Amino acid sequence: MEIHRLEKIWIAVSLVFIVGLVASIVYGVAGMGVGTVGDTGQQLDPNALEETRFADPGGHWASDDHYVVTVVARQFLFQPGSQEPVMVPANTTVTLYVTSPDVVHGFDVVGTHLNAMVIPGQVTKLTTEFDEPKSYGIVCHEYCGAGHQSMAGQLVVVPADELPRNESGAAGNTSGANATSESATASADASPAVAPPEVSA
Amino acid sequence: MTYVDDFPGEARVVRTAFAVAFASIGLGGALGVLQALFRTGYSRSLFSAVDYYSVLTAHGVLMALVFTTFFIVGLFAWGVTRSLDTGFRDLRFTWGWLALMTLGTLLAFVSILGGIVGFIPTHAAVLYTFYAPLEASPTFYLGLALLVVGSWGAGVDYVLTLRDWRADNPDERIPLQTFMAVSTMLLWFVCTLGVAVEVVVFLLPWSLGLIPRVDPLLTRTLFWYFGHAVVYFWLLPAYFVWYTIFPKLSGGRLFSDPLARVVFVLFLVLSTPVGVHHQYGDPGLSQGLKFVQMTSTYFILLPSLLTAFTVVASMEHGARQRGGEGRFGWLRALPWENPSFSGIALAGLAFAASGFGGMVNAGLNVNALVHNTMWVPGHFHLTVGTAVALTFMAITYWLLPQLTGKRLRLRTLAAVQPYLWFVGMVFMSNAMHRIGLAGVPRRTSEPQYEQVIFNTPIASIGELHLQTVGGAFLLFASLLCFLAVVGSTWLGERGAKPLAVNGHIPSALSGPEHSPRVLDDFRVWVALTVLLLLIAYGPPLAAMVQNGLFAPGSAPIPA
Amino acid sequence: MSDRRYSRRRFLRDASAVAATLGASTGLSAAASDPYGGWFTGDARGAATENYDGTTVDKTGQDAVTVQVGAQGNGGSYAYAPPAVKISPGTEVTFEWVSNTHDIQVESAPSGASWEGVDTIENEGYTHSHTFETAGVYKYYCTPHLSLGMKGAIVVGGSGGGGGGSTSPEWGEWFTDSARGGAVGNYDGSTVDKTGQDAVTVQVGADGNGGSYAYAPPAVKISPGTEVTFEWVSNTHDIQVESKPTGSSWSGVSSIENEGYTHSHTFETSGTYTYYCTPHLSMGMKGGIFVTGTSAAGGGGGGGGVLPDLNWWNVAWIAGPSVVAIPSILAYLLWDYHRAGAFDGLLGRGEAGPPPETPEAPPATPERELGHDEYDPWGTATLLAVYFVIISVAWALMYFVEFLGNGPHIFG
Amino acid sequence: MTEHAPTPSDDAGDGDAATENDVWSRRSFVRYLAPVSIAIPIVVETETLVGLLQNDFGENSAWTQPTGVSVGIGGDLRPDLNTREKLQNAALEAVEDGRRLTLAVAVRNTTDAPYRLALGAVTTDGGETVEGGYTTDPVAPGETTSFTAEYVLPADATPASVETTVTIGNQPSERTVQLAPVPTQ
Repeated sequence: MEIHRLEKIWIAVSLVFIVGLVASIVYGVAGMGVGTVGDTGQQLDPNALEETRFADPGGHWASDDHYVVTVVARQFLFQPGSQEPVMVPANTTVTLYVTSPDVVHGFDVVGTHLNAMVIPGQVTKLTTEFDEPKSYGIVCHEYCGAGHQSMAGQLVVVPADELPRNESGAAGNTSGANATSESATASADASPAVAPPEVSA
Repeated sequence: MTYVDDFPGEARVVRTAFAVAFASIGLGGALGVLQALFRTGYSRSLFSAVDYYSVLTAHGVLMALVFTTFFIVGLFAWGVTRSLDTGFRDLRFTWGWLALMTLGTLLAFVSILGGIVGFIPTHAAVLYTFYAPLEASPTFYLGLALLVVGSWGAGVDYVLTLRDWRADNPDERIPLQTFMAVSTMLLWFVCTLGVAVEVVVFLLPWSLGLIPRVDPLLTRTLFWYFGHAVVYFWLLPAYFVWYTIFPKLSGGRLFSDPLARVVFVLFLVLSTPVGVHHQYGDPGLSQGLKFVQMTSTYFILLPSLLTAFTVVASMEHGARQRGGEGRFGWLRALPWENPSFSGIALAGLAFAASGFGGMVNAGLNVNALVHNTMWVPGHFHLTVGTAVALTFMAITYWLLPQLTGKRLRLRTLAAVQPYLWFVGMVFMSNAMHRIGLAGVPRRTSEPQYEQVIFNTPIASIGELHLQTVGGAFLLFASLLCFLAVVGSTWLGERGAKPLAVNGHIPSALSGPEHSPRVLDDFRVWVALTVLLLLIAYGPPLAAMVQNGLFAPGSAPIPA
Repeated sequence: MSDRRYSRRRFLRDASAVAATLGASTGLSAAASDPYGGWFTGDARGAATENYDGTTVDKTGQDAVTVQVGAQGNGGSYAYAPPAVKISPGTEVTFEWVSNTHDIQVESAPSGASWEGVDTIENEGYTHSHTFETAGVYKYYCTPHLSLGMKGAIVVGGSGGGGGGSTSPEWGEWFTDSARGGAVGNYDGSTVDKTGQDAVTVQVGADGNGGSYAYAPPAVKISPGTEVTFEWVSNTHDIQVESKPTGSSWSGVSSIENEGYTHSHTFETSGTYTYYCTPHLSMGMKGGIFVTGTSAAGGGGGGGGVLPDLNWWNVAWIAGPSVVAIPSILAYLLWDYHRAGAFDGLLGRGEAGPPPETPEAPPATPERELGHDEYDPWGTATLLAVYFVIISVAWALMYFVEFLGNGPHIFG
Repeated sequence: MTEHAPTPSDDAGDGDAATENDVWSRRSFVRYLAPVSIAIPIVVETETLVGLLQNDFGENSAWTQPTGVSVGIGGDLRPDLNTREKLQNAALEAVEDGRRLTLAVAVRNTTDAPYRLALGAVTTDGGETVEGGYTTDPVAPGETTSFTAEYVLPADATPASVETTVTIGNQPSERTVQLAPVPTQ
């Protein structure tokens, strides 16, 4: 089978291009630590969220330099997010845990690259850091039923000292009971890259 | 001799398949324009924001599943019988699977219609990806299952006809068109296993209430096992046209037959173990798995880049045989006034542009820039909406006269139609890409929120909406032209004037005899495909099934 | 034998089929004047409530009333049943949840009422009851399903007092003496209907309430987008806004003005506006403007700010050509059908015959034959080289600048 | 465009003269349509590329603008104008007859005309309107100023929005701005 020499050159150029593409992705993931949603290994029963960390969605300080927010995406609103914005501190590592009790939703913080799916029975974990106070819109970008077009909310980044740190005080925007009932809160998360050894209830 | 005189029975089968295809693109196109008007806010009185999702499901199913599948089985039926120069073994079996496919389509369409009109008791506003736990009526799933099983019948028909032909010609190489048709159908058998298991084992009993729960992540992964390979099931028939007919239309011969076979084998082997690149944003799938499938996704670029070289080289060969000179001067010598030629050339150009969009989508982390935003519809309206659909329309102008024995009518309208489609798609798709970069979500009837602002970098949201609607109008006008030409040709008078087209296809510049014989041995390639699938999909599916086939499960939520 | 004559009947049938596909099933927008000030229509917050058919279930006299939360309606289990109910003061209303993820947010309640609804999302089986004492109109909605029209209203019958002007759903007790400033003399219980007119005038300081201390007409109903002009016809009056729908920008006239002064404002947000004159409030110088129904200037679209800022240049070069293309295609089609004998049946022409063999066109012979060895696709190589450069540059820009260079990322 | 010798292209081979002249001469008509149709995407894509580059490398790029409607501490009260009205701080503290809301705002006049910012009434979650606010005296072009506006809200009310009026030259522009939740001291 003889291939025209111009064709051989083109095959070589194509292979170099493909390897170059894969290399730039590897640089992004390994070099700059910019990845995507992974497998947190936690599965939960979507119909029994009250026994999990999502019983009382909201934000709290997991340690002095790590803020954790749990969000429930349910048919046609984010809790917190729609009725009152998700509050996160600036210049601090923030981890968002999102799940859904009913159907597949999308969780896209418009204007950032936080873009992931929310699937009943799974826990979506997004770790990031916001560098300046600003308010972002949150949009569900996966069709989830009749009210999908109105499912949106807000995420507001505030200076870190705005969010009270004491465990007993009403943390940020924990709606309802203020004592964080998080029994399964992990130990202090050393670095964002290491997934905290969460034990789901 | 014209095809319709050689194989009248087979010609009628192909005509019927094309008729269903053109009916569904006609209806699907009309729904598409209504959606564009609704989404951009120009007219919100046609249907409610909730009905929009049933219209979107109808548009998706009619265009992406019905129009493509029917045209493909028709095109391959013509390709196989023409290149093997023999009819099907038993036309009753052929009419059988075509009837099954049509029944499935009607069942699915009526189920979707039920969501809009009151008197039909079904609902299926679940879009054409029908993710659980949103649940449609059982008739919707049954309809899709029948459509797929019917198309399996078509594959079996081609393979049996090839086996008969090889029994009579043991040492001859498989003719190129049959090689391409059979390898595409083998890919179709392998990839539809995923959606068949999802629908028959999980969703159908689940929507009938026989099983209480299904695991949304498992059904979703099974769908995307099928979801990416189906885009190659749509693309390879377009490559079939580009490789075997387009060189002749440009006045030349195919540059290399062996390379075409290598490309189709690469697609057969690599198409299915890449589906997870649609699930980068999904929880529950490890980043390692996503990275492996991303690498094999990028390697699928290779056969497409090879196709670019071979097809453009064949076009240049034709131009030079028509007297074209110089480094680029030959481009002017090409028959731009022939709609079969111009449609395919413009489709190729659109596909080259959409290739870049595909690279951005396929990146593990850069996908977060565009996932589920309007960028994605912008991308696939260029790939399946133009590269495949415009190729199918263009080749109809060349094929329909041979199938009906009637001369093509309204040839000026036909000559304009591809350009109208191409320009309309450039406007609509460019607007979709730009509005997607600003973060506007797809699959949303009214993307205007009280709490969210979208900052588009160049034009305002209003201008992008206007550009989208302008493009949609041009596309619909072009669709009307196409249906007008096809309709009036079909109703024209047979045999009055000699055809303006010629069915002969010249041999390739470097023929199949130069290529190794193993290329024609499909058993080897299917075995390799199955091996790659076990590596790519074995571990994740096993992990999901570990904690129970249906856990963590969700009950159906009717949509 | 294919039927050559393209009969007129078939042509009409095809045309009507296309028209039917494009036919619009325009939704009925209940523009009839309704007592809840448009609360159940799409003009107020959220979508129109489909399961509200205009009637208010009268349960006055019963001391226990139940309202279902999450009943079937509005495209799923997203409705309060009954949506509108009239009860007498002192009735205990029990809300029963019959499906999941609903709450009750109070949109508006008469001043002095103590009902706060249910602030948390509850599921099937949850109940909430409240005894309604204060008379007036209570409007409430469900946060997650507001956009589907899940809204409700409770009207508590007028209490004994409040002479001179009865409680009406639009104004509540504003014109009665149980509201600030006492009963309004020149309010006879009727609301002057001025919907559909572009300009409406209200006199400030007309005679009434024992002198020139009245707004005339005191209660007027207009469509959204109407401009109301207030004309001072006597001295020392102002306009203080008592209540207005959220999002409205009207701020009245805060300074005392004299005869001849005029103030005009275009009312966009639908709902109830109530205002009074500070010096003459105690005499009952009060007024109300009620904005509802489809706006005079054409049907209101969906969310505001939807229609783009159309400048003619934009419309011309995009929508223009396609609108020209479609009719010209249809005209060409008709002309060619006629030439093809489509209407011969009408004109009595046309003949029949067996389909002869159809010869193909002769294969086109190329100008010159190019074999495999004489042909090197340099043109193709150059085109692909250009393409390669373009996608490489585009990839570098998109990946390293647009993506990595911007905004918070997901740490993987 | 040299008029190409009419070589027998695949489709033009029909000798039937009757149909040839009744349609416009397809070859010349389409020869102009082909270059135009290919030029259009090149123009549109170049404009997109230039726009994206301006957006990335120019100042106040679209990617840095807020996409949430409500304004929090550090946010700009009027992102729709290109002057700067930064909400430096917002605090609620309990006082004897309710809760005092203080809004600290820093203003920079980037226009070339005198500029005034007036904070009007605050609307609480319950819908009541609380009067008060602050009106700056005219700020010369390029100058900055800052002020603190105070409101006394009922005991359990939280602020939902504040009315702002920016007057540039003599052009007032009114807008009600949604406030992100204000932390309580």
